[in-house]
Amino acid sequence: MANTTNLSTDKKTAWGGGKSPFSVSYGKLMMWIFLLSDAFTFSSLLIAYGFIRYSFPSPIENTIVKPLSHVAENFTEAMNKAGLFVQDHWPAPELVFNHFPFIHGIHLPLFFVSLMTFILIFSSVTMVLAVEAGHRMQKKEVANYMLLTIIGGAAFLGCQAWEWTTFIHEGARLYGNPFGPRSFAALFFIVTGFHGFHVFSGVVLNVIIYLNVLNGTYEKRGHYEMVEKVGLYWHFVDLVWVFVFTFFYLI
Amino acid sequence: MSDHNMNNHHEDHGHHKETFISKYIFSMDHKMISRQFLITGIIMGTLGMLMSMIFRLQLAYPDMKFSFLEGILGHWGKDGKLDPNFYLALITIHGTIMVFFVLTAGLSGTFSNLLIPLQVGARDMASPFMNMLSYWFFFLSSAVLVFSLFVDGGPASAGWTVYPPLSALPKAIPGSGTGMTLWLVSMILFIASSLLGGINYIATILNMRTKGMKMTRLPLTIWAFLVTAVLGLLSFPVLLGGSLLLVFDRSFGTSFYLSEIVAEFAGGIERTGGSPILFQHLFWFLGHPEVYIILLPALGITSEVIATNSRKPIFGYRAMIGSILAIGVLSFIVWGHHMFLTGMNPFLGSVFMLGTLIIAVPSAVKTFNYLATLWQGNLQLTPAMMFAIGLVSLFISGGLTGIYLGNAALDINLHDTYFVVAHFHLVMGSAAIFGMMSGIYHWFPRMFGRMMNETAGQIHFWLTLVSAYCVFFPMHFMGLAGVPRRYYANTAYDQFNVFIDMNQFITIAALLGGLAQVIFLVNFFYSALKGKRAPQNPWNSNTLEWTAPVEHLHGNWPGEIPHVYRWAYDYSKPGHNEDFIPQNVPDKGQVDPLEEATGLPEPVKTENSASH
Amino acid sequence: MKIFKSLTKSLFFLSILISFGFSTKAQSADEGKTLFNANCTACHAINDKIVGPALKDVHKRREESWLIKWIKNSQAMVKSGDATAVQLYKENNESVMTSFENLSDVQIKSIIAYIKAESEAPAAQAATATVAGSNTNTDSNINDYKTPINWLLVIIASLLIAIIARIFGILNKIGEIQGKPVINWTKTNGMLVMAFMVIGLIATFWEFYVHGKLTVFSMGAASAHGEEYDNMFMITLGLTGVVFVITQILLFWYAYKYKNDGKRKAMYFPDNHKLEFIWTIVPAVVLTVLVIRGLMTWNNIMYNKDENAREIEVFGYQFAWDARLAGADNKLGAHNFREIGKVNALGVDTTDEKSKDDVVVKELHLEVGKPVNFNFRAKDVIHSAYFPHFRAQMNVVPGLPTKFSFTPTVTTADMRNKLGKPEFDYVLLCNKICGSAHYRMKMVVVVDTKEAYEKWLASQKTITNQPVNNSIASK
Amino acid sequence: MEHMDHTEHLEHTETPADMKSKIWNTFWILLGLTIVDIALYFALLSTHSMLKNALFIVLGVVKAWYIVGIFMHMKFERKVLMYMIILPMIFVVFFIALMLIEGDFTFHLRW
Repeated sequence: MANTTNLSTDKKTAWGGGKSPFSVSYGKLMMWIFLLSDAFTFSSLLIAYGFIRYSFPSPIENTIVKPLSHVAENFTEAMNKAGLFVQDHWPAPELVFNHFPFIHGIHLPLFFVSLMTFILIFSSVTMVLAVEAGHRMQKKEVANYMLLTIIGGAAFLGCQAWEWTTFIHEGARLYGNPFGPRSFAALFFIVTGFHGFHVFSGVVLNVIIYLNVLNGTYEKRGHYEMVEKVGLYWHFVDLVWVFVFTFFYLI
Repeated sequence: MSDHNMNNHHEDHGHHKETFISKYIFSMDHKMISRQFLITGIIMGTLGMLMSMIFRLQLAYPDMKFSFLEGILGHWGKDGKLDPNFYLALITIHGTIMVFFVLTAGLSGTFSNLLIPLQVGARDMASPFMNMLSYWFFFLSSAVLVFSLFVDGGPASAGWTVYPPLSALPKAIPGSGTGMTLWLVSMILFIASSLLGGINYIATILNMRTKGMKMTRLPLTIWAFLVTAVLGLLSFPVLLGGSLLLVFDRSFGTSFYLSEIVAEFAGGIERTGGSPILFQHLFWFLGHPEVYIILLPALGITSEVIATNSRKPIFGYRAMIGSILAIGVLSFIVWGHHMFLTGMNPFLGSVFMLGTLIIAVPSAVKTFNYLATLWQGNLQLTPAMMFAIGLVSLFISGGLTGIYLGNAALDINLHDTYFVVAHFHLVMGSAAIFGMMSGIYHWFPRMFGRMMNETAGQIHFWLTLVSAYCVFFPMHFMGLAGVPRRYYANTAYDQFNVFIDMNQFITIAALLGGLAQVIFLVNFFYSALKGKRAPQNPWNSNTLEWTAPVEHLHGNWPGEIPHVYRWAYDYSKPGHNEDFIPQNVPDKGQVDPLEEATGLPEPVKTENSASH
Repeated sequence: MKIFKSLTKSLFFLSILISFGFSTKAQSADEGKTLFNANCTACHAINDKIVGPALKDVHKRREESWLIKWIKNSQAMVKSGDATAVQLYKENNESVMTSFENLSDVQIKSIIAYIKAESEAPAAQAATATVAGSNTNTDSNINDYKTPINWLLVIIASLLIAIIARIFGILNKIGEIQGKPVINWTKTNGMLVMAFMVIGLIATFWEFYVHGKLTVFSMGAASAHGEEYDNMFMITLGLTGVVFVITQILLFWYAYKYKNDGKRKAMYFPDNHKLEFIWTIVPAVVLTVLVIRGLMTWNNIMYNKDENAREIEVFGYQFAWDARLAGADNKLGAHNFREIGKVNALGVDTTDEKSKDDVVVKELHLEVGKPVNFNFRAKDVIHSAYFPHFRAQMNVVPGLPTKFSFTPTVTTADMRNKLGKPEFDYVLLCNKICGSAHYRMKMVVVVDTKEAYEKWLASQKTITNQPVNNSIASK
Repeated sequence: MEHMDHTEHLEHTETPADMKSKIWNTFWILLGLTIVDIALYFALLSTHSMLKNALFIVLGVVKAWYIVGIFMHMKFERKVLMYMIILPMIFVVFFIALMLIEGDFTFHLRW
């Protein structure tokens, strides 16, 4: 155990080697670095989105449909007829994403996606609470918060599945799009799909960690750093969603 | 085999039996992984070089039939004539192999793995398991690429830059079918490999240095590997995103990169709305840093080799670090100089031109610092040193032509001509190969515990240098005459056909260079198995790797990891008898870094040696 | 050799003439020749396989109706499962032949007639073949080199490996016995580096002298902005040349001078801030100058739109160029990519008023001194329109209408006189990898005087097949 | 995963004592910002201006800062780590800026 003792004594001093210039363990550092590079992957997709979006004329201004107003069943067709969905104009997102489960006939723009955002932010909170409980070595608290996080993640995935289904049901495909330029649908599928894939892997990781917590693996190890690392990943997924939300739905 | 436990019971490695598989195949030891990278790289390099020989023959003798081609290439070489489609496939795969598989994985993979733990004083990488995965992803990726050579329609043939629509439309050329798909698969695996590697390298360098190894005491090799790893980490993901979109364009009917393509040509679905330029931006955002991912490790190796063999400290250590960092940062904002004429906004052309020409400053600083290191030195002209000097020469020759190509205005007539081919083969191809060779000759004793044959090495060097210049220097003039690259033959143009003599000269020089590599290969494998046993520190070098025992040892040092008291370049320091002072030797009266830090006398030494 | 070449050429033309004389379809074959040269030569020749197969006697091998169908859309035939078509596709390594749906049956028949005429000129053909010992496109000379080289390569390679391995063994042994290396490489390398430096520098200058003459820079630019371009080039060449010579000499000189002689100790010289400062600042200043000049040149070239410029559209596709001149109104008619190949090859909307007087040509003529705006458009993949003599280049991207403008300043005739090469032509070539016949994708560019240009334009047909009216052309 | 767990767990920066309340505060801030986002969206429904886009992006960045700073603990780490993660994002910003210019240029070429 010689080296471990060394490390503990080195901690407060300023020598060059033997310890991180960042005061983080290499495991956390690796997670940070990975997230940095993953941020670039997402950026590349969002950059592709920005480029293509900017090479199209802006959405046509919508003066017909107000939020919460009643709309017909075949809303897309109506918009097509009204000239709001045309091939060479980017569609206004509020006209595309205006559904809510179990509610028909009402124009609810972006309500559902706001709910999704809320779910994801909330699961981030439970995650960070789990991390915090980990610092205090409260096994039970950690486990409970982890479970909540997993439920939040699963709920988000479920929402996304519903949104995709609706979107596809309305005729959106990778190669075609009733709302306007075909790139719109393709980019939507790619970006949210890639994000969804990250959420999915996050949920899987969370489940593994949750089981380990229940098993007492980290209790035995003496620290809950693994929870922290997965937590970093989970918050990153949340972070990406903030930008996906901003770029895809708001702008 | 967990890394951190090794700190404590590295000497117990006799207890758990290493099987053949865990030692040589799924090894987690960084030294073994570095050998795996090197040997895979050498095999891929040989393949890439053989390909270049085949298309060089075609370029030099466009009217001749070589019956052996039919034997090698089958229907691609019917009647001994190289098929034009396969010519494109060859240049594509040659480029891919050389850029990614040899000079990225083979060079930086090998030496990062070998040197990072040894030179910073760590038992192994931060995560040996990820390190092993990194190699196996690389292996898989090479296997996929090699496999793609045998599919119907041939391997990818859209050039190594795989610009869509050529690469996005399976019908565009034969190579855009399965071959292209496999190319993309291979690339995605490669990116995974390089990310796994890169994360590991950075974490190891930052977190696992031995005591006293300040960042400002790191050898320049490590600095170069650090910046290289960061570059790879930030740029490869962008290619990943780009490739992903390309996969969708190819296989799922999207049109991210396609616009105004008629349905008949695009597999039944009309494609419109995307932009081919977008891919080029995403590609070159990787592609340009990639050039430095290739070059920086070579420059790092050169710094170390030149300092050691000049018996002089590297001149301007801090300036060298500064220029590595500057090159690293600048490399991210200049990618557009590959795209001046692609239909990009000319204003962006101006922005990119500015950034590009600025890169010449740190490059010039590096060159002058090398020259200053040689000045008044005591040069040991070993093969490694000769290759390092050769690198500097090639770096100058190839770097200067970069000033033409980085200038948007001049690029108008030089874009995609042989001038470009000459430029990048000198500055990034040959120079990086020279760096790799220099590294192999220098660290061979460390890798295999044996010495390489010097005479063979020197012959290898001279033949390689002469052939590199004979092959690539004349190409500038072809470029200035407007001969485009990637032409199967120049026979359709009278004004290009005058270069047929030059093309023959180049091909003969290339064959000579190829033969020189045979000398190297024989020397390498012969020495690895039967070479003379290497002494502990054959080049009287200062760095830590020469303090570790020659034998393969998982954990690198049998006892405690040496502590570091000085920078890596105390060569010929006045007041010392020896002309080198290893990093782990304290000056008279210099306290141990541990003591310096804690104010306690070192307690560990006795405990550590007693504990086993 | 030159004599042979010209002799070959004249014999070849003679043979064509003779065959025409005896052909009943001379007129048709004549039109076919034009069409053949315009559409087919990128990938096909009569006697040689280039990208596509040799076309000699193709009329005997296939039905005419099959050929017409094939030429119009070969992929459709492959898909429909036509056995011959599938086999042909496989045999040619699945290269897709360009579809020519815009060629009429009559036109295709005339091409076939031309091929027939060419194939049936046996005597002259044979003569060509025998004379053309050095010609590039014939079969007979090819086997001469074949066998020895193959075997030689294999033998040399295997011998070399064996010899090298042997030599290592022996040298190692000798070295061990003597206790010192057989060759003193420090000394040898010292001599070699100097030799390399001197020979290398001489070779560099020799290269400039000999091959410099072959570059486009030695002929001078043929466009208005070309002079500025060449100036920029020469400034860069001068600067980099000086740096090149100095640094290479220093490098090799140091390698020679400071090689280990066993007596000296190296100088401990870790840094010198003044020196480092100097060689950071000097390159920075020099590069600033280059950047500023470069930016000026770049902006002058890229933003030189001229109101009176002639509008020309260059349309690239695998593997040829078409050019569309705007006609009298100097406005290009609308086009739609969905129409490509249906009415005309370029997808031009013929109902558009502006396109009524547009002219599509396979050989581009420009008027000297008259600025030209090139509008580039591609059908399938990225091409690059490269005019080396005009210092002009721009990628031709599908779905992205790119532009480049320049003013030609030297007529073809003048350039021929200047170079003393009567067969010289300006070319537009493809400079971006686009497929198997990429290396043959070219268009001849002719720079005419005003009169000659107008005469040429008047002889062209508009896209709606009306001959260009003289009064329009002269405007 | 196992290999990653042998960390020198002693090396981490201190967490503030009132972390729990900080977390909940952050949650309310994020929620508020999201609501502001949506409210703004409807307030500016039929306008398309750079200003509106900039507003949303600024709001997004603020949200991101709270997530990274509090949830991901960045605020309490050493400054060096912060710079290491944030400075490279400059390249992304540069890339985005150039690509928007480029997209706009493409737009002008086509339309």
